Amino acid sequence: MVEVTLWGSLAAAAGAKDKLEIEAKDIRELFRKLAEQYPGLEPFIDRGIAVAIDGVIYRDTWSKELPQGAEIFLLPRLAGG
Amino acid sequence: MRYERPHSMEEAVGLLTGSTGTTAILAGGSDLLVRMKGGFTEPDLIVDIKSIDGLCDIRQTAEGFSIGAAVPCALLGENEALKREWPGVVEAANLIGSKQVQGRCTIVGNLCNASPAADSVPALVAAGARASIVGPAGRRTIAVEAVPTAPGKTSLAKGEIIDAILLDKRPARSADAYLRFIPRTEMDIAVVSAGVCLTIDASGTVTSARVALGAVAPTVILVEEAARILVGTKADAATLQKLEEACSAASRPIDDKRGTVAFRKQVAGVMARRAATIAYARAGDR
Amino acid sequence: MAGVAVSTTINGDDVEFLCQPDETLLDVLRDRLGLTGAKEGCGTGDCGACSIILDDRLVCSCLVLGAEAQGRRVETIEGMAQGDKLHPLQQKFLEHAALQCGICTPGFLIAAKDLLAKNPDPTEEEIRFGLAGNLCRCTGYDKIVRAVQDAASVMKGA
Amino acid sequence: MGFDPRYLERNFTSVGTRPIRPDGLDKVTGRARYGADFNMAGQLVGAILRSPHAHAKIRNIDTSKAEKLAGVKAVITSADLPDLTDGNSEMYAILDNCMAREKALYDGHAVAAVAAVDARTARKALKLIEIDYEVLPHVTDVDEAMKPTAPVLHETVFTEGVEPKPGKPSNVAKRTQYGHGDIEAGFGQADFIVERSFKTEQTHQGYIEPHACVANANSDGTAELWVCTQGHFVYRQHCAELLGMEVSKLRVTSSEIGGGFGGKTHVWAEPVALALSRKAGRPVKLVMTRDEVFRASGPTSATSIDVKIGARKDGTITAASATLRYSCGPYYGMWAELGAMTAFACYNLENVETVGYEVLVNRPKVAAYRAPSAPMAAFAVESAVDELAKSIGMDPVDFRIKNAAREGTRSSYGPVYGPIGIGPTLEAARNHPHMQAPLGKNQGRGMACGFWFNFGGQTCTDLNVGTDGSVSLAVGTMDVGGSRASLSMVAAEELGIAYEHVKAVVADTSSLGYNDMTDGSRGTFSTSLATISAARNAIKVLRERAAQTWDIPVDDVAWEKGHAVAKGEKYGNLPALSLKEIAAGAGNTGGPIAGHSELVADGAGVSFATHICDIEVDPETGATRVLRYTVLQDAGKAVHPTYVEGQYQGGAAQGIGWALNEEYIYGKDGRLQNAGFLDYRIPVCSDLPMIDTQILEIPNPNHPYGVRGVGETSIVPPLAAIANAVSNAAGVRMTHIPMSPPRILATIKAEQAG
Repeated sequence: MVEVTLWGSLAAAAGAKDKLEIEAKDIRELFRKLAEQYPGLEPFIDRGIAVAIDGVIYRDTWSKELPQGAEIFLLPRLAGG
Repeated sequence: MRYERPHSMEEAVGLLTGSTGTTAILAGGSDLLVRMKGGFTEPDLIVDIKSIDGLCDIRQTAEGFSIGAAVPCALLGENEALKREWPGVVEAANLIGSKQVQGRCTIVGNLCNASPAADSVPALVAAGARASIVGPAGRRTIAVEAVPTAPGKTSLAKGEIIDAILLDKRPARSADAYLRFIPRTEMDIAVVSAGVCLTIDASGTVTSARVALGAVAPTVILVEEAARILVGTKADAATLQKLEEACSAASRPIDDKRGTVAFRKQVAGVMARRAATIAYARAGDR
Repeated sequence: MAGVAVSTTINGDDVEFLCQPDETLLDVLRDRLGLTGAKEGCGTGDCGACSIILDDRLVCSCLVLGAEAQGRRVETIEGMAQGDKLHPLQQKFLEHAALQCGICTPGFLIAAKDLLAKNPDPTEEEIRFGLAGNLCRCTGYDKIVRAVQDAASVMKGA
Repeated sequence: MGFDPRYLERNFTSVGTRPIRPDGLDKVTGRARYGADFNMAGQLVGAILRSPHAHAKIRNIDTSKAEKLAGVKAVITSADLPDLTDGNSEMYAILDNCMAREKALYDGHAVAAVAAVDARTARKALKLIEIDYEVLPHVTDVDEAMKPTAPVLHETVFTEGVEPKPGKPSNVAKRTQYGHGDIEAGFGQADFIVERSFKTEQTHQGYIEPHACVANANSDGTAELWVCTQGHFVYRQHCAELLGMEVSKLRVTSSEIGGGFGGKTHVWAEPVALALSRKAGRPVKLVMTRDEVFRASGPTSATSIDVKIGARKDGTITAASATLRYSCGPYYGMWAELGAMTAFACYNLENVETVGYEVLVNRPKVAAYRAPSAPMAAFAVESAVDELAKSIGMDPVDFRIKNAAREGTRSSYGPVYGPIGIGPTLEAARNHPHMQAPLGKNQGRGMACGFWFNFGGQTCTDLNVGTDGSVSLAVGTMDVGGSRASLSMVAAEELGIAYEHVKAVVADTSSLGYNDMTDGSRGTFSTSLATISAARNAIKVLRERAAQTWDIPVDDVAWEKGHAVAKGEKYGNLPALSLKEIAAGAGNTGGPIAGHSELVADGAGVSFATHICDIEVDPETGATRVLRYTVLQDAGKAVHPTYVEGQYQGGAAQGIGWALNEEYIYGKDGRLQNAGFLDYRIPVCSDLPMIDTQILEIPNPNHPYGVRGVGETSIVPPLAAIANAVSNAAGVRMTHIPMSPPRILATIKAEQAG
């Protein structure tokens, strides 16, 4: 079980919850279960979500493991110049 | 489209007179080619005047200077005699565009492009310069301020070509200066500009003056009120303050992408005051 | 529209070409003669990327007609190195990393060469104003100015 | 690959040196080939017809006269680029931007295109295309566009992110919110509060090279594209999707790129060139004019931002909030959201809230511009921070140091920071001689901080060892500013050979696996990770070959300083085998030697910078002069310090231009008035002083050498640093960027008038 923190707009889409408890071992599983449990998040996942694990932002590594006790924060997938 | 390179003024005038379509005179091309590139003009005939004898020369005569219509502005800055006599005119001409543009652009082109913001024109107007014109009816000479009549328009008739700009020989203790305001340090068109030419007597009192402003009206304006304020003074602070106010008051600018009415009015006065200060100091040194 | 036949000298070689009367020298160099070192950044004389030297004068080749090259001498970036020996400016631009994307580099090199030919010992301010007709969006000009300063000192010593 | 602390002890041999770049010679001799420098036999010239209206319904397009003109080989409209985007709104926006469908949405929007035998014929053909427009009311200003009375661009846009869902369409595409804590409680604890509104005008990336490509589409479904781009794999993806092609049948070769800064991260005219080529059956070259570049590519957002910050007397910020409105052009973007995320990222805040609004206007589609959206937010926040420090009576650097984020701080955008560099750059600024230098009359000093995320992404690299032991490195991230040098250095470092023996090239899309584009400051970060990995894979092969040569177990072979070395006493007599020797024998030990790497380079470290500048203001004209400028930024580890400095200086210069003079100016008719370098005033050489740099190296824990991205952060602080300097020089607070002379003079006059 990991605790996931959502950014403001995502929290609104999850029914005004900014923290969720999810049983997930990696980012892939996290996204799958989020979509199952919170259908409102699906468009956000389609558009792209990045996961910050202890402050390090992962945009694409869906195989990244979610360590117990780590701070896991969801962010929109960003663009750069 | 036709490109012609005549070798005499007669030939050039003949080409222009004989053409039925749109014609363009090519000297430096720094305005013409930009207009062609932008699709604003598509001349049927381009007459390149650079091969005409004498048009690429600066001549010093007993009456003063004659600057050929095809002389690139860079050459003005390299002519020590001209720089000494007419520093304001030369500094204005040398502010047009970049070094690259300097190698091509001409003061006659700058004048005939008839932009109210042309750099060399206020300096030429202040200097009392004249344009020598050759056309089908022969030669005539007019004051430079009579050439542009409105933005993009001149008083030249079909077939007429300016072959030279004439600057008189200077009296003693006489000098000119030109300043413009641009947002960057280079490469901009003047937001406002001022040319001042004045003569002082042995005591330092101004005996005659001409003050011209650019980019504050459809054409460059000669501010006679400003000249009257200067004459009879030693260009002291109070006089310069009055000059500044007169120039601001005389300005009738517009709001556009380069500046606002309020900005132009105010800075026109500042530029005129500063140019007058420089011209006065220069006159004293001569 | 009738073509104009032009005989000229480019980087010391005699060259003949046929161009349209409204065709710029830049287009002739790039499209007819394969000399693509001069770049078109604006086509209006505002960026300097197409700088060449025409009869010892620095000009924007986008503001010169191809027809005007008749009987004149044209120098482009392609003629700057002597064989495999780089001009000191070229060498110093490399050493100082005075280029990032490099699109403005040919224009800067030509403009700097003209500057040093007329003023072999320029101050920083003279370099900056001398090169003000060439836009660079990558470097902030710092390393370009340093490269020109360094090249000037090398060339004076030579 | 995490940071390897042994590198702190180790003496790098290549990394940290300053060699000449591998592509340098071609660039100083004019031989380097950019987008417009390539030609194909039989190529046609493409040209695009663009809308003269800011907002107009396209009732009909008649191309018949143009088609009949001699020399015209193809004329296309949106009908030739049908919508294949299958509900993907991002791709639809790119498609509609390439060629307008029902409506022209801005001055310069493409509406038709031709391919002809030469440029003159193409231009003539454009004039023969007849378009029946129904001109609609338009809106170009971000605040105006938000008003309920504003003309609505799309009847289908209802503001996302608000509850309840709005019943009426509007130009506000989305609302987003970030932050934590309780700002009302926080402001309640404040002794001082600064509250101000700011505006910034739209700017363009201003790359000197206009967009250019040569497209050749064949009737068998294959195609080639030569193009200047920041990401040729991304361009391939876009073009294939929009044209219904198989990705692998489209080969995209990236030319040298003459600047991008975010503006060459998605397609503009390339699908049009391919569609023209497909229709004409001949190659088509399409090069934008400068006017087209300004009217129809780039720019960044115009913004309107409100900031409120409160602090206690002791200088502790108790609460901070901001509302950020960013223009997106006619299509939805995440520009305000990026502003909302980055606005307060430099600070350690208990109570913070930012709200962003994405606003649609009749201006060109906004593209990323170097740390997109961060500079405007930083301008507003850092101006208010300076003002707040002043009202408390604290030195602005000390005030920032007191409130700076550090390891363990919860960032304003959510996650908790690891080791970061904001504190050290501020300390370095405080100790920098620039801070103590005397100032003259009408001169002022300003400073400001900035933050950017930095990205990694998908990356693929091939490292091939030649038979002579030289190494070629094929990378897939475009080199925008010297990365071929830095990546060659990294390969040399890992292999233990000299930099001169490595040659890096950017491979085309048929020669290497997919790579994300060079954006988000990722080029050297991501591709160095892949290069290190590829080199280590090659070293594994090299060790195996040496083991084979010696007939000993591979585990007994180590790789040291470019040589295979047999470990242990028992191999005492075996002389080390150099890479060159192993390469020479490769044919008999198993064939070519190579190392490959495919990875997702996540874990780019966030980046911070502090800038200091001195400005002189002429109080009579509002003219400004930049007297001195210093950039202090964390690079993690500078691979090629000269090019790191170059990134710092270049970003600062772009920021200075933005702060002082650059802006899109629209007329009442909704048309862009300054679509050229004459009146869109980017800094020229004589506008700037030398730009001093100080590189800090706080290792990124997610890179073996500690490398962080360095490309973008340097554009974030300048707007605010200069605004603060102008404020200190002229005694007026500037709230509108650019601080052009008329704006400064008007502000001074208003202040004098009281």
